[in-house]
Amino acid sequence: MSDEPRALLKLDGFEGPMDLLLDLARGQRVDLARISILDLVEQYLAVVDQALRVRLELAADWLVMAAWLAWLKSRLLAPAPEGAAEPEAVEVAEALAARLDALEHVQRAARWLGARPQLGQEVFPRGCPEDLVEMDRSGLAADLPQLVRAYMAAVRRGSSGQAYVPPSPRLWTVAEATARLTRMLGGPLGRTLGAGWVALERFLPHVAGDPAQRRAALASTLLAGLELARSGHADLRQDAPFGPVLVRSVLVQGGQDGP
Amino acid sequence: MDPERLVEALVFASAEPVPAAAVARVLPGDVDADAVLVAVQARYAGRGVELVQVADGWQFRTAPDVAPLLLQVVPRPRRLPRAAMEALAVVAYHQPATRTEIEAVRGATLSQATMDALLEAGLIEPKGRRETPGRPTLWGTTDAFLAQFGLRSLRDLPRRDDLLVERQPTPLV
Amino acid sequence: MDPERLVEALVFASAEPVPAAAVARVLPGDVDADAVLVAVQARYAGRGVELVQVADGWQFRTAPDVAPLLLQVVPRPRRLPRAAMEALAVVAYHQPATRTEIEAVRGATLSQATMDALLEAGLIEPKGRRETPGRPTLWGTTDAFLAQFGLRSLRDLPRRDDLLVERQPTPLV
Repeated sequence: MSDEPRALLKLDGFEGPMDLLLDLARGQRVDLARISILDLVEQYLAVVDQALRVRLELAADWLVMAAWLAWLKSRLLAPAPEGAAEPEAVEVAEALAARLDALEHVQRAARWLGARPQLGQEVFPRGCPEDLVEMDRSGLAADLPQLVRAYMAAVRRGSSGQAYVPPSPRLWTVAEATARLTRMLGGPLGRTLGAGWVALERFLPHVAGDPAQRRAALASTLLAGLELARSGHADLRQDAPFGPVLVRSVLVQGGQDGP
Repeated sequence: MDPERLVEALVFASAEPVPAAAVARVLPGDVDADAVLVAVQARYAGRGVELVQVADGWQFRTAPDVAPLLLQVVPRPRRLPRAAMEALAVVAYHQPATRTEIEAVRGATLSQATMDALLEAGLIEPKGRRETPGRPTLWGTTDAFLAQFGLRSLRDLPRRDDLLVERQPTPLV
Repeated sequence: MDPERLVEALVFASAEPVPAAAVARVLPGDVDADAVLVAVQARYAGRGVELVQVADGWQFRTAPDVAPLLLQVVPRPRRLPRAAMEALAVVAYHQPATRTEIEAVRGATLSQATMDALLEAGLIEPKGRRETPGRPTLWGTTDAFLAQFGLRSLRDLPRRDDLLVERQPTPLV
């Protein structure tokens, strides 16, 4: 009974039934080519049996191996009659021994590899490699076929029906500013203001973000204000240099009080 | 353990320059890190690789006189962006052409960046001005353009008519 | 220019093994690259940094005995677990091998974690498929595998018999 915990403990450390078999074979302390398969089978079945007594669940592959080994044991003890369809038990045992031999080789190879100085473990490469390559980007990757294809693509797009119109930035003209200023001073805004002074900026049209368009609108509106002042339709005033320019309607004062 | 061997390996394997203080931490307490570093530096003096002191520590570097000999120049030709290639092709076939004319053929505006790219590559050059209002610059291709595309002269360009077959109206099925 | 300095600098600059052919390219035509490499190797023998021949190339590496002290400063990735080392050994000796073949030799299933570890470390790579039903992927080792374990080629792996004879056969009692 004292064997039980040890057997279970061992089972957990194995990478599967073959690993256990190989360990048991090594325990026989003989050349792998000369191990007693029968002894090995007995030992494996004993370990699995002990493991099952302690805990019921055991991965299927352990049980499959146990069943197969039990079959092998029975055949080794009582060979099938000559000419039976089943493979010779001795041949099966030899195949098992060969598999154990292959596994033994792999485990030794793994240990051999593991014992070598490994890069990044025991030996290290240059930590900050130096780049001795320089890219020369001066050349141009372009050939005649590309040029011709580009020309064809350009011409096709150019003649694809949409007439090309060079875009001209929409700038607020003096005429437009004059019309707007006149209309607004005479309209509801002008009437609300009466004879009061209003900052000229309030008559600017709504212009989207473009600073050039904003400057153009400001300049046009100022010129429009000067034009109206010259013709006597409005008064302009600026109380300080760079201060706000104020405008006042003369039309309203002149008594044109709406319809 | 020979301190010089240790310092050699430490500086070699580090991804960053190694400060003398970090060297000292690895060496036994009674060993002078600076002295060891100077000794290693002397050992590598005149070799293909040298131990140098940079701002934040010590580092191996290719000897300055060897580096140019090992420098490998790899040609990585640039590609022209599509817009530049098209503008170049239009100039090639329609030269001398104004910027507005190039835009009209392509059916798209021509950005200053595209013009700059062609100018910088030396593929186009000004060829006087058109005597119309605004006197716009006329553009033409250069000798470098011919060389780039393996042409002896502009007459070697494939004929326009051979390129552009009149588009047939698609038959209605 | 002293060829040893050139070769030293070229190999030292790279974190990867440098093929002898690349070394030959920086040397004058009449200089034997291998002879120079061997001379440089001799110069560095026993130093903290050594010149070794791995994976069809030459690489400077720290000497293995310096590692314990270096590890105070240089970070070290986790070692591969036993299952991964064994799977790697199967691939190394039986390549190209399918996953099923690897599992058959080991007598245990190959977990996804093990595959991932080997792939992430760049130690194995797909080498086509076996033309059997299901066309399973074939796996082989990489140059990084050779470099990792300091091997010049797969021929440097010990022969099967050499691995097995180290065990003394105990006479049967």
